[in-house]
Amino acid sequence: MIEHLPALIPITLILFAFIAGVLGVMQFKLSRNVAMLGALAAFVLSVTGTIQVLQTGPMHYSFGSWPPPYGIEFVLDTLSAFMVLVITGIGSILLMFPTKPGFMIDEQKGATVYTVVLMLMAGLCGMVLAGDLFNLYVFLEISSLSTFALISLGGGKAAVASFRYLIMASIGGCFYLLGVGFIYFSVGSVNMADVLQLLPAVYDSPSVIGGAILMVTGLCVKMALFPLHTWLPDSDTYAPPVVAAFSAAVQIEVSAYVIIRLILNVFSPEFIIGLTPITDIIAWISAAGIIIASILAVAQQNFRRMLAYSSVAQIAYVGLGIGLANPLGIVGGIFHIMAHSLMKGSLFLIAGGIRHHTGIWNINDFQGLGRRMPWTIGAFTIAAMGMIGIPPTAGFFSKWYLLLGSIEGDQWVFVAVILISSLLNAVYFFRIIEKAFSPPAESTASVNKTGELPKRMLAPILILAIGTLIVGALNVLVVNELIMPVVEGL
Amino acid sequence: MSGFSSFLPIAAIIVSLIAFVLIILFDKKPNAREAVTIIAAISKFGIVFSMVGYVLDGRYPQMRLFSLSPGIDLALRVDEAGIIFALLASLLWIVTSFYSIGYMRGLSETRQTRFFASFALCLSSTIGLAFSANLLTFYLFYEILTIATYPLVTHKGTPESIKAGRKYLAYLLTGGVILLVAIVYTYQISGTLDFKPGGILPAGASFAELAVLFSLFLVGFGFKAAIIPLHSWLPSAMVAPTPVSALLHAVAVVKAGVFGLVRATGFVIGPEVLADIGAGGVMAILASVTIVIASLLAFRQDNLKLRLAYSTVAHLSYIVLGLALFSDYAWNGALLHIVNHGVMKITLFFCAGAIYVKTHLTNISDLDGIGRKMPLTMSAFTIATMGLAGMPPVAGFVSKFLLVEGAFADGRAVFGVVLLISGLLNAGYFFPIVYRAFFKSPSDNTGKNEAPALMLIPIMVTAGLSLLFGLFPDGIFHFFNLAQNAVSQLAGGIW
Amino acid sequence: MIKRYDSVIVDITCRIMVPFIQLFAIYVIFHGHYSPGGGFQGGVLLASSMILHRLSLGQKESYAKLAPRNASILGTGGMFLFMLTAILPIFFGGMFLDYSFLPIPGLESAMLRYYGILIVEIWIGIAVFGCLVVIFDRLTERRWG
Amino acid sequence: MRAASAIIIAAFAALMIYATSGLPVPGDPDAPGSGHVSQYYIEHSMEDTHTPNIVTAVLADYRGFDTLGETLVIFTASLACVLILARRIDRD
Amino acid sequence: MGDLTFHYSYIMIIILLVIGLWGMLGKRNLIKKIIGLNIFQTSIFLFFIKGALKEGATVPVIDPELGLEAASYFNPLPHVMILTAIVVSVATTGVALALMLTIYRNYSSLEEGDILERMGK
Repeated sequence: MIEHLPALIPITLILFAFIAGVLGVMQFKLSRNVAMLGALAAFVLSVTGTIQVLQTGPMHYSFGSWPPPYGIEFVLDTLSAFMVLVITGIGSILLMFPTKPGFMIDEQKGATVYTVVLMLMAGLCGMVLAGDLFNLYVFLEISSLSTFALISLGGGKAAVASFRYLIMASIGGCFYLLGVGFIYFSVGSVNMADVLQLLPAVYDSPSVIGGAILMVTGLCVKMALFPLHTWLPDSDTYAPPVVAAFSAAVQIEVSAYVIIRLILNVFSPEFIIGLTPITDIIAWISAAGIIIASILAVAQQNFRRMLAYSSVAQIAYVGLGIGLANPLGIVGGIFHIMAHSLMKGSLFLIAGGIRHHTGIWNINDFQGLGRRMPWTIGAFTIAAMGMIGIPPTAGFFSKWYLLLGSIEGDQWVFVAVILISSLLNAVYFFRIIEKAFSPPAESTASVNKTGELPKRMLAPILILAIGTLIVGALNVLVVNELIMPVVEGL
Repeated sequence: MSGFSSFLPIAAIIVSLIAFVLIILFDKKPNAREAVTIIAAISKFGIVFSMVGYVLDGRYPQMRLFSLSPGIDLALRVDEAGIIFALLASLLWIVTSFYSIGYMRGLSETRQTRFFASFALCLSSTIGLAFSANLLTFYLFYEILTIATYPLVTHKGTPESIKAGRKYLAYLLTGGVILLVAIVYTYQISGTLDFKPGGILPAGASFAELAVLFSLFLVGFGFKAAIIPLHSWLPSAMVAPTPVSALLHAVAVVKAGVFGLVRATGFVIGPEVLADIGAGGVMAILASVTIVIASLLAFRQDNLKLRLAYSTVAHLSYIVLGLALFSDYAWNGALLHIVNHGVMKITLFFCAGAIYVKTHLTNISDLDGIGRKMPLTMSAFTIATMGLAGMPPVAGFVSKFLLVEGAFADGRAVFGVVLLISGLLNAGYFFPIVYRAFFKSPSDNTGKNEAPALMLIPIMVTAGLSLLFGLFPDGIFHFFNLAQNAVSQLAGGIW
Repeated sequence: MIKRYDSVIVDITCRIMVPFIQLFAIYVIFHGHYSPGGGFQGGVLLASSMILHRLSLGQKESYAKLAPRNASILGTGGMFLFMLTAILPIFFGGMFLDYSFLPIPGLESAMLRYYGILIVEIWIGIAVFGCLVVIFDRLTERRWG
Repeated sequence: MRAASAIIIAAFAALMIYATSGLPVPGDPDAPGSGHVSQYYIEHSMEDTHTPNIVTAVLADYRGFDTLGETLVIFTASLACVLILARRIDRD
Repeated sequence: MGDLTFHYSYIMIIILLVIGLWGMLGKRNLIKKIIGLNIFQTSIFLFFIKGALKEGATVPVIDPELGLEAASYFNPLPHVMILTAIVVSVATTGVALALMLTIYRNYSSLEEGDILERMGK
């Protein structure tokens, strides 16, 4: 049975999605628990898979027992194991959040909501595991479709945001598909490993270069890399908290991961770095994005929107790591995926919880919140420290690796960018901490009568916040065991 | 010079972390809270003090925990320089905690839990950075210290204090960020971050690299060490409650910056290299400028705490100057001045706090005849001021003598002169206060009115310590020996 | 609420057309092995027949033929059976989706695959049929809040 | 906004023209796309699956997992529609 | 002859792609955006189908007369991919229409300008 692990991770999610959907029609509470169970099961499977991979090396699973490149294969190596861990782990934590505030839908209506969530997770896992360019496209579409639905739960504005996202995401997907077409017609295969073998013969062909550019651009749209981020602020502001957390914390990162996967395992690094300007362009626009998005975040008054812009900035960190294209830089980028998903997940849940509990969404109304809900604001503080990059949070270490990477590449501009951006982060997060901990003002009477968040909301928030500290402490384990083996090749 | 693995260093850090947790748990029980603080302080000092013996025999307790980054562990190593700083901080934490209990009660402050908790956290990180064995560990505690002090600066919650807090963060986070670059760059050049007497940089490093590196370190630590023009956060941070100004802004935080410079110059870049690239001159000039300007600025302050703050700025630069001179006398003096300035300045702050609690006076011009009301307090004050002016038999004399000696011995007479002048300036801006206090007649003739014992005793203790270190520089705590050993290690035949 | 289209011609034509479309759809599904066609095409044809039915004869009558609820059951059921067919081989020693391990006695692997494809195409047809009808129903139902 | 999209589109068109210039001549039987994998399908699908229609064979068997995913896509789409339109209206 | 077909087919496809992209990005009306999306996707299908073409070959259904050599059948793989892609595009269109319906119910308009203005932006 162990050899089926790579396939079982998404399949488990899908099966549980069916059960959750059927139950959702009959009895909602049950469907929620089933969904949590499914996510947890997938997480357990991913842990097992990770251990297996660490012991016996990468696992290849060819569906229908057709050997690649004729059949489709799943590849579970350390990197994809890492991503699957992040997806299922964060997913199962986020699912703990109560339904009504979490998805902004009342129970008799939202019978299928958990099915769609599990589908989303399955799609993301599929994207991560796919060893076949076209198969990846299919799973990408599954995840996007479920995201459109989930975002639109946030209400009218959310629907508009979701529609915009749909247009942008479809453009991204189509670009990717076109790219796949070019690659296929140039080498005659869509299996990643096979393409890696066949490509060197046609490296200089325009259609290969153009295909690579198309694929990466398409994924950059999905990843909301500046300046293609335009869909993200709206959708993250109006989407239900859990969905916003999931899309900001996991989904855009998965697209980033796919880009890394393309660079490492499809087009070899020497092609992407040597024959195309892709990485340099990514690095520079990410640098610009980090600064501009941070400045925009400083300008925001709406807490959620501020977080959204900070997501744009943070994903640009990952982009910068990719663009640096040296092992340390990519390690920084990949590690930042995990760090950011923990921090941003917790932050969005906090935003949702506070909004639902006290009706506060404007930063100015946070006055004195620290006295009322110490645990929430405490978690917020930890996550904010992570965002700023104060040791020993996970955020610091991704910054650390990125700095090492940029100095190794003699890119002092990027060093400056990273540092300035962490100062900007400090500006817009301490602005809130300052307000929250200063004595409550009379104007915010609504705050004064509200207490701490209910435990079911607090639990996932705290788990994620503590997680940033733990991951920070264990970063060497993650880096050495899971990330290094993959990026050493550069 | 051998190290042996031991749990003492980590224990010294953990103690106050446990205190931190307990204090938060005892939110509603003030007495339990304060008891925890006291116990933690005393046990922490005990642990640190128990290590002095080893260090004197040149056996360094050390501890390696998990690794922070491939090749870099979270490692602790107690050497002379480290234990001098740790000993000072933990010793003064005891008195400060008594004092702050008195102070807080005297003013019936709110949000004491937050206060004591952050205080404990600050102490943990101070000890941590004193004991850290490599730059990354150092940086970790350094940043935690920065953040943990923020709630203390903004404790009052008034717009003014929030403004001060912003300034504080703006300055220190910037410093931290620059420092981070310096660390990464060091790692890039030398491939290691472990402190080693005499420096860790490879021979091959080019002048440009070294110059960049040095200036990064200087600026990065300069913010915390309040070198002019990076000093202005310190005066504005004086809005914090007096115990905070006393322990953190006279001992822990600012000294952390200076201590960082000790590490950077002595244990990372190395005196030899610095001498080669002529960095000493730059540091020394900056320091002397700071000394003079800060002393002059101190004259203009009417607010007592502000005047103390500026004198702190000046005295921190004494230490920087000492480091810059690269002679073993000067280094010895610098390390000693870390201690001596600590005890003397904390005495002054305690006195300022006591006066404030009793009379709510903050301005020097209102202090006429305060000495008659609070003779003990003011006499302690007098002793401390004498020390800062560098008069025997108070502690300040010893370190200052060594510094001047170093300057002259090194043939850099000009800096010696600067030190002497600044001594006069110190006298100039401190003695008027003493004069007012004792020889002007008070506006109102209330009788004796000393501060409560909880505040008075700490004042007496610290004043006593200043005298003790003046008369027996190597008394009980062996600061002098430790400093000498540290220097002799660094010297390693250089000087 | 789609009203019945009030015209005898439309009425009669659609009543006649629908069964033939469905017949053709089933042919497309089953003949997918030998001619262009297969589950998707057939499923889409089935769905289009149903949609034509709804457009012309109105929801009232058409829902009596195939209630939205049943459509969703069809979709989910087809999908679920497809999943089962795909998972089944795992328990008989094959890989996921490896039809040659389907538990049908007395056939060598190529023939097993042949039938496996057929079975899967049928499930796909049902699933696509159901899903498309569900989408159509959702889009056309009048629920203003 | 419009200007921006015009620029994007121009860039896209330029990229496409550049990229297509590298493609093999359409209809060329020896194009890389026609060799390798597709050749294998054409030559082996009969004996592997007894299915003359190669497209069906590839769709449902060789690349059956794509087909599963594709059915999941449309299934997800129906769920999505249900979810989107189930929501009550609030003019927030 | 090769070059000629090259220009015709691909240029046509590129023109279609550009039209679709313009529909998605440049048009203000949601339905037009969806139509643009469909045009874009369909032209991608054309691109793939075009690539599957072989001179003098026939549909990829094994025909005993022709035997089994690759040259005599069109390339089946692009067709397979496109079948999948078609379904994806259908699904996307369905979801897009559903979203559009919700938007219309909320803001009773399909013009982006009006919607944004009614959103209070």
